[in-house]
Amino acid sequence: MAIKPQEKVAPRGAQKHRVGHLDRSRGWFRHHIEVALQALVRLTVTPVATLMTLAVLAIALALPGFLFTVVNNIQQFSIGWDTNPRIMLYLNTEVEDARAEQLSLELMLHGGLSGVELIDRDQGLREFSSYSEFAGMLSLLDSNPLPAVILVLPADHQAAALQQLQAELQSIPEVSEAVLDLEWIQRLNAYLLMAERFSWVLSGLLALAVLLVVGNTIRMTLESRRDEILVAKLVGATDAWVRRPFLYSGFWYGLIGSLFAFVLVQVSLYLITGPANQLAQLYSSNFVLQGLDLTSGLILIATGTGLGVLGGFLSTGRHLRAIEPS
Amino acid sequence: MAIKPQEKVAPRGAQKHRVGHLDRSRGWFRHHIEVALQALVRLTVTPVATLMTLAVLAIALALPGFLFTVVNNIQQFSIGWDTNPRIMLYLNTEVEDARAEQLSLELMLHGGLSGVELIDRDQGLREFSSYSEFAGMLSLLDSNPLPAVILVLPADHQAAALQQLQAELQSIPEVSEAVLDLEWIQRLNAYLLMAERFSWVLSGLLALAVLLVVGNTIRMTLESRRDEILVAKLVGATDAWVRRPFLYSGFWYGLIGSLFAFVLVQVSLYLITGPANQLAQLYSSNFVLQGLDLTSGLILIATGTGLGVLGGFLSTGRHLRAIEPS
Amino acid sequence: MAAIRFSNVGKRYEGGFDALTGVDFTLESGEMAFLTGHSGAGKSTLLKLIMLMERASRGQVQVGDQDLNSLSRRNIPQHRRRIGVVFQNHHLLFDRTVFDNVALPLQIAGYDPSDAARRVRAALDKVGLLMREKQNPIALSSGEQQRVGIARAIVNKPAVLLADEPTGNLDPELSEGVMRLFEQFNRIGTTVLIASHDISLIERMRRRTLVLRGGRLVADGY
Amino acid sequence: MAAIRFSNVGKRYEGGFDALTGVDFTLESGEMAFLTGHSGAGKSTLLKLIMLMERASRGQVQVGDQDLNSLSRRNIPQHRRRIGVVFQNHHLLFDRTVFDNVALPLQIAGYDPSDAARRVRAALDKVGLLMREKQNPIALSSGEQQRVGIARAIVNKPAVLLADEPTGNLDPELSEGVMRLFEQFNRIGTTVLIASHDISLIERMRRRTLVLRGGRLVADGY
Ligand SMILES: Nc1ncnc2c1ncn2[C@@H]1O[C@H](COP(=O)(O)OP(=O)(O)OP(=O)(O)O)[C@@H](O)[C@H]1O
Ligand SMILES: Nc1ncnc2c1ncn2[C@@H]1O[C@H](COP(=O)(O)OP(=O)(O)OP(=O)(O)O)[C@@H](O)[C@H]1O
Ligand SMILES: [Mg+2]
Ligand SMILES: [Mg+2]
Repeated sequence: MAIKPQEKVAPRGAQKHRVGHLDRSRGWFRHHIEVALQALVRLTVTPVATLMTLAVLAIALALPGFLFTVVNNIQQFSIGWDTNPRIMLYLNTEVEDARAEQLSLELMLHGGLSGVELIDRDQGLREFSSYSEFAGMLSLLDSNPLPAVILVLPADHQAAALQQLQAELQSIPEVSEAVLDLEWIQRLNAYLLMAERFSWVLSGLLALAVLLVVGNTIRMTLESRRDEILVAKLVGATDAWVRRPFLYSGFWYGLIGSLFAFVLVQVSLYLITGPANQLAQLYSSNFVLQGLDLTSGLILIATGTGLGVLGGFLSTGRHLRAIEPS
Repeated sequence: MAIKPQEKVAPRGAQKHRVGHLDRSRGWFRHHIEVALQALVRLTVTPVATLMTLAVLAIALALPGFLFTVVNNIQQFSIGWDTNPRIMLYLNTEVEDARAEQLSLELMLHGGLSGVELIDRDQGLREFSSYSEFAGMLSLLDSNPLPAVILVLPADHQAAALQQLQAELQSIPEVSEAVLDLEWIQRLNAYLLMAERFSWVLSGLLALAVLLVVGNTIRMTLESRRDEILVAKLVGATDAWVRRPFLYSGFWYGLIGSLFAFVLVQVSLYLITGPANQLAQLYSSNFVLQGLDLTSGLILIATGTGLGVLGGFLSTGRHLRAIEPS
Repeated sequence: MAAIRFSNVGKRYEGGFDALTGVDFTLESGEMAFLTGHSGAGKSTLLKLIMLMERASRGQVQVGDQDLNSLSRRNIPQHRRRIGVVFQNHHLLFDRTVFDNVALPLQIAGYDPSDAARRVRAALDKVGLLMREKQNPIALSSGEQQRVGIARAIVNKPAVLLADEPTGNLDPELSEGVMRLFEQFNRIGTTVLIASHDISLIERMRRRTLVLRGGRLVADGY
Repeated sequence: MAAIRFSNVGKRYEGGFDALTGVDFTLESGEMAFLTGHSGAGKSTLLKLIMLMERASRGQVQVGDQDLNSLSRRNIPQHRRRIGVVFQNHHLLFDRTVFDNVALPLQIAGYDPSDAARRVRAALDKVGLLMREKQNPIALSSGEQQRVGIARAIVNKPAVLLADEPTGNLDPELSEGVMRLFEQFNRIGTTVLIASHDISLIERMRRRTLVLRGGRLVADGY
C-alpha cells in the first residue's frame, strides 16, 4: 500500500489528450447509448420504487387511453344510429300504397334530398309495435290506423335550409304533415356537448398528471443523486452532460409506463366487454366493443414517451442549475 | 475561537438527566405536535415538488370522488325513473271510463300490489304523444284509438310471483291483456352491471394509485433524507422516532391532497352542470346534478388521509430498517 | 469496572477481508486511551464495533456490563445513547443550524427543550462556536465543522466518548485545545477512546496507547 | 507565465462575513506552494475561488491567461477540466466502484474507454490502490478514500493541481508519500497548491508557503 512516486512519467505536453472529429462523434453516439442503458439499469436497481412509479404512470396514461377508446366506441355506436336530421312526411290516410311508392320515387330525384325511404302502412305498424311501450295496444285495434310515412334525409343540414325544405315538402298535396325531426339532433348535440366537456376536463387533468408524475419522480431522483451531480460538476461536467441521464430516465418511464398503460386499457376493456355487449344486444344494435387499435396504441405510446421526456426536461432545468458545488 | 477547557463542570452523577413519568407523556405529546408541524413546514420548503405531488394526489383522489358523485347522481336519476317491475293492464276498448276507475279502486285492495295507477284513454293519448317518435301521427286520427290502461306495481318482485300475478290479472274480464314489463328490468340490470364492473375496475386502479403516489413520494423523501436518518440512528434514535416524520408527511399529503381533490370534484361537476341539466331537461326529468355532500366530502377526506398515512407506513417499514450506519 | 472489553475479537468484512484479528484489551471505566496505527489498520472498524455499526465476526465486545453480541436490534438505540462519538467525516446535517445539529441527540432522548437549549449552548461554548449557533454548518470551515461534531458528541454527557481522528482538520493549537477538552471530560469520569494519526500529539499527551497494525493489536502501553 | 494570480481579492460571504481580504499573490506556472493558516483562516475559500465554486467579491482572480471574473457560467466546465482538486471531505461517490470514481473526469471529458481505463489504472497504481479498483469506496478506510480522491485529481493530468488538506486522514508515512507524488507531478510541469495544517510536514518540504490569518495573507516565503 505504499505510494510509488519514483515511477517514470513522460513529459505532459507530448501526452496531452487530443480527441479527433470522427472520434468525437463516435464517442458522442457511444456516450448516448451508454447513458440510455445506464438509465435503464438504474431503474432496476430500486425495483419496488420503479414499479410503483411505473404503475402510477400506467394508470395515469391508461385513463386517457381508456377515454379515447370509449369515445371511439361511442362514435361507432352513433354511426349505427341515424345522426342526420330527417323529415318525416306523413301522407294522408287515403293515399294508396302505389301512389305513396310513386311519390317516394319522385322525391328521389329532388336535388335537396340525400335519401328517401318509404315506410308503408303495414311496415309502420310493425315498426311501431317494436318501438313503443304501448306495444300491446295496437293489436287491439281492428284496422291499421297508421298512415304511410316517407322519411327523407335533407342534403343541407343548416337550420334555415331545413325549414325551407320542410315548407316545400309540406306543400305536396299528398303530404298531410311534414315533421322536421329536430329534437333528435338537439338531443344528440346535448349528448355530444356533455361528452366533449367531460373529455376536456378529464384529459386536461390526466395530461397534467402524467407530466407531474414523471417530473416529480425525476426531480426526486435528482435530489437523491445530488452528490453525484455536485462531483460531476466539480470535475468539469457541462449542464447538458449532467442533464442527459435524467432525460433518458424520463424517456424510459414514459415508454415503459405507456406500454403498461396499453396492456391496462386492453385488460379493462376486456373486463367490461361482457356487460357492454349484453347492453348493446338489448338495443339490438350490431355494436361490438373494440379495444385500442394499432394506430391508437402507437399514439398512446408516443404520447407517453413524449410526456416522459418532457417531464424530465421540465423538472431538471432550473433545478439542476441550482445544484452547484460550494 | 479558542477552546475553553478550564470551565468548571459539576460531577456527572448528580447532573444525570432523569425524565419523570408526567414529564415523559407531556414530552411525548409535545414531540408529536412538533414533528407534525415540522413535517408540514418541510412540505413548504420545496414548494414546487410538493405542489406537484399534491396535484397528482388530488387528481388520483378526485377521480374516485368524481366516480362516487356520478354513481350518486345515477341513483338519484334512477329514482326519478321507475325501477320497479310493473304490469300494464290494457283494458278492453269498450270498457267505460267509470268502470275502469272502479276497477282500479278494486285493485288497490289487492294484497299483492303495492301501487295502482289508472291511465284513462285521454291521458294515454297525451302521454303517448309526448313520448313517441311517431308524435305527429295520432293527430291525424279522427278518434282516440287507445284503450285505458291500469298500471300496477307488484309487491313481490320475484320472477315466479310476478308471472303468477300476471296470470291472475289477465283473468279479470275487463282486462284485454296484462303485459309484464320485464324488459325494463333486464335493461336496467344490464346498465347497473356495467356501471358496477366499470366502477370496480376504476376504483381498484385509483385506490392503488393513491397508495402508490404517497408511498413513492415518501420513499423518495426518505431517500433524500438518508443522511439525517443515518445520523439520527447513530446518536440513538429508535425506529419509531425515525419513522414518525414520514408518517406525518403521509398524513399531510393525504389530508391536503384530499382537500384539493374535494375542490377539484366540485369544480369539475360545476363545469358539466350546464350540459347535464340540458340533457336532463330533454328527458323532462326533474334531475338536478348534485355535488359532493358534506358526508361524502368527509368520507373522501378521511379516506385520503387514511391512505396517506398507510402509504407512509408501507413505504417506510422495510426501507428504514435498511438504512443503517456503517 | 471495565467500560470497554474486547475478548479475542475478529472482524471479517463481506468479501473476506479481515479488518481485525484477535484483538484483546480492556479499558477501565474512567480511563482515557489513544488508538493509533497506519491507514487501514482497523481503527475505525474497532470503534464501529463499539457503536454496533458493525458486529464482531468472532469474540466478544462488552460495553459496561452489556455483552454486545446478545444485544438485540431493538436495544441498540439505548446503547448508543450512552456513547458520544466524533466521526472522521463529521456527519453533520446541512439542512439545519449548528444549534439544531448539536441538539439532535437531546431531542432524540426526549429532553425538555429549555433544558436541551442550555446544554447545547454549554457544549458549543466549550468548542468556541457559541456565536455560530444560528448558522448552517455548510458555512463553516472544516475545522469548525469538526468542532460542531465534537460538541454534538459531548452534549449528552455520555458515559463513553469515542473520537475518530478528531483533530484531522484542526491546526495544532486547536488540536491541543480539543485534547484538553477530552481530558477534562475524562476527569469527571467519562471513559475516552481516541483514534488518531497525530503521533506527536499522542506522545505529548502521555496516555495509554493501543497500536493496531494490519488488524492486530501490536502494542498497548504508555 | 503566471498560472494563478490573485490581485487584491476579497470574499465576503452572504451574511457579511469576510473570509478573505486583500489577498495578493502570484503562483508561476510550474511552481509548487503550500497554503497554511488556522482553522477558518480562509484556505478552502481561496481554493474555491480558483475552482469557481465561489466568485470573488472584490479584486481579480486569474488562472492561466483567463480572468475568472469575465468567465461565463457556460465556460466553467472547460475551466474546471484544466484543474485537478483533492477535497478536504473526499467527495467520492458510493454508488460505484473505486475505478468508476477515478474514471469520472475522463468520462466527462469524453475519453475513449480503453484509453481512460489505462489512465485510471496508472493513477490508482500511483496511490497504491490498484488492487482495490473493483471495490466500493465505502469499504475503504478514510485514508484509502483520501488516496482515491487524489487519484481522481491527477488522472486527468491537469495543468493545475489543488489539494485541500490532502493528508488530514493519513498516517505520517503515507503523508510523506503523497507529498512526494505531488512533487513528482510538479516536476513535470504541473502547478501545485496545497492547503494544509501539517506544519512539520510543510517545514520538511522546504517550499514556498503562503500563510493566511483571518482572511489576510500575512506571510509568503520559504
Ligand atoms: N465495509 C467494508 N467492507 C470491506 N472492507 C472494509 C469495509 N470497511 C473497511 N474495510 C477495510 O478494512 C480495513 C480497515 O478499515 P478502517 O476504516 O478500520 O481503517 P482505519 O484504521 O480507520 O484507517 P484510516 O486511518 O485510513 O481511517 C481497510 O483496509 C478497509 O479497506
Ligand atoms: N458558505 C459560507 N457562508 C458563510 N461563511 C462561510 C462560508 N464558507 C466559509 N465561511 C466562513 O469563512 C471562513 C473561512 O472558511 P474556510 O473554509 O475558507 O476556512 P479554512 O481555512 O479552510 O479552515 P479549515 O482549516 O478549518 O478548513 C470560516 O470562518 C467560515 O465560517
Ligand atoms: Mg478510519
Ligand atoms: Mg478548509
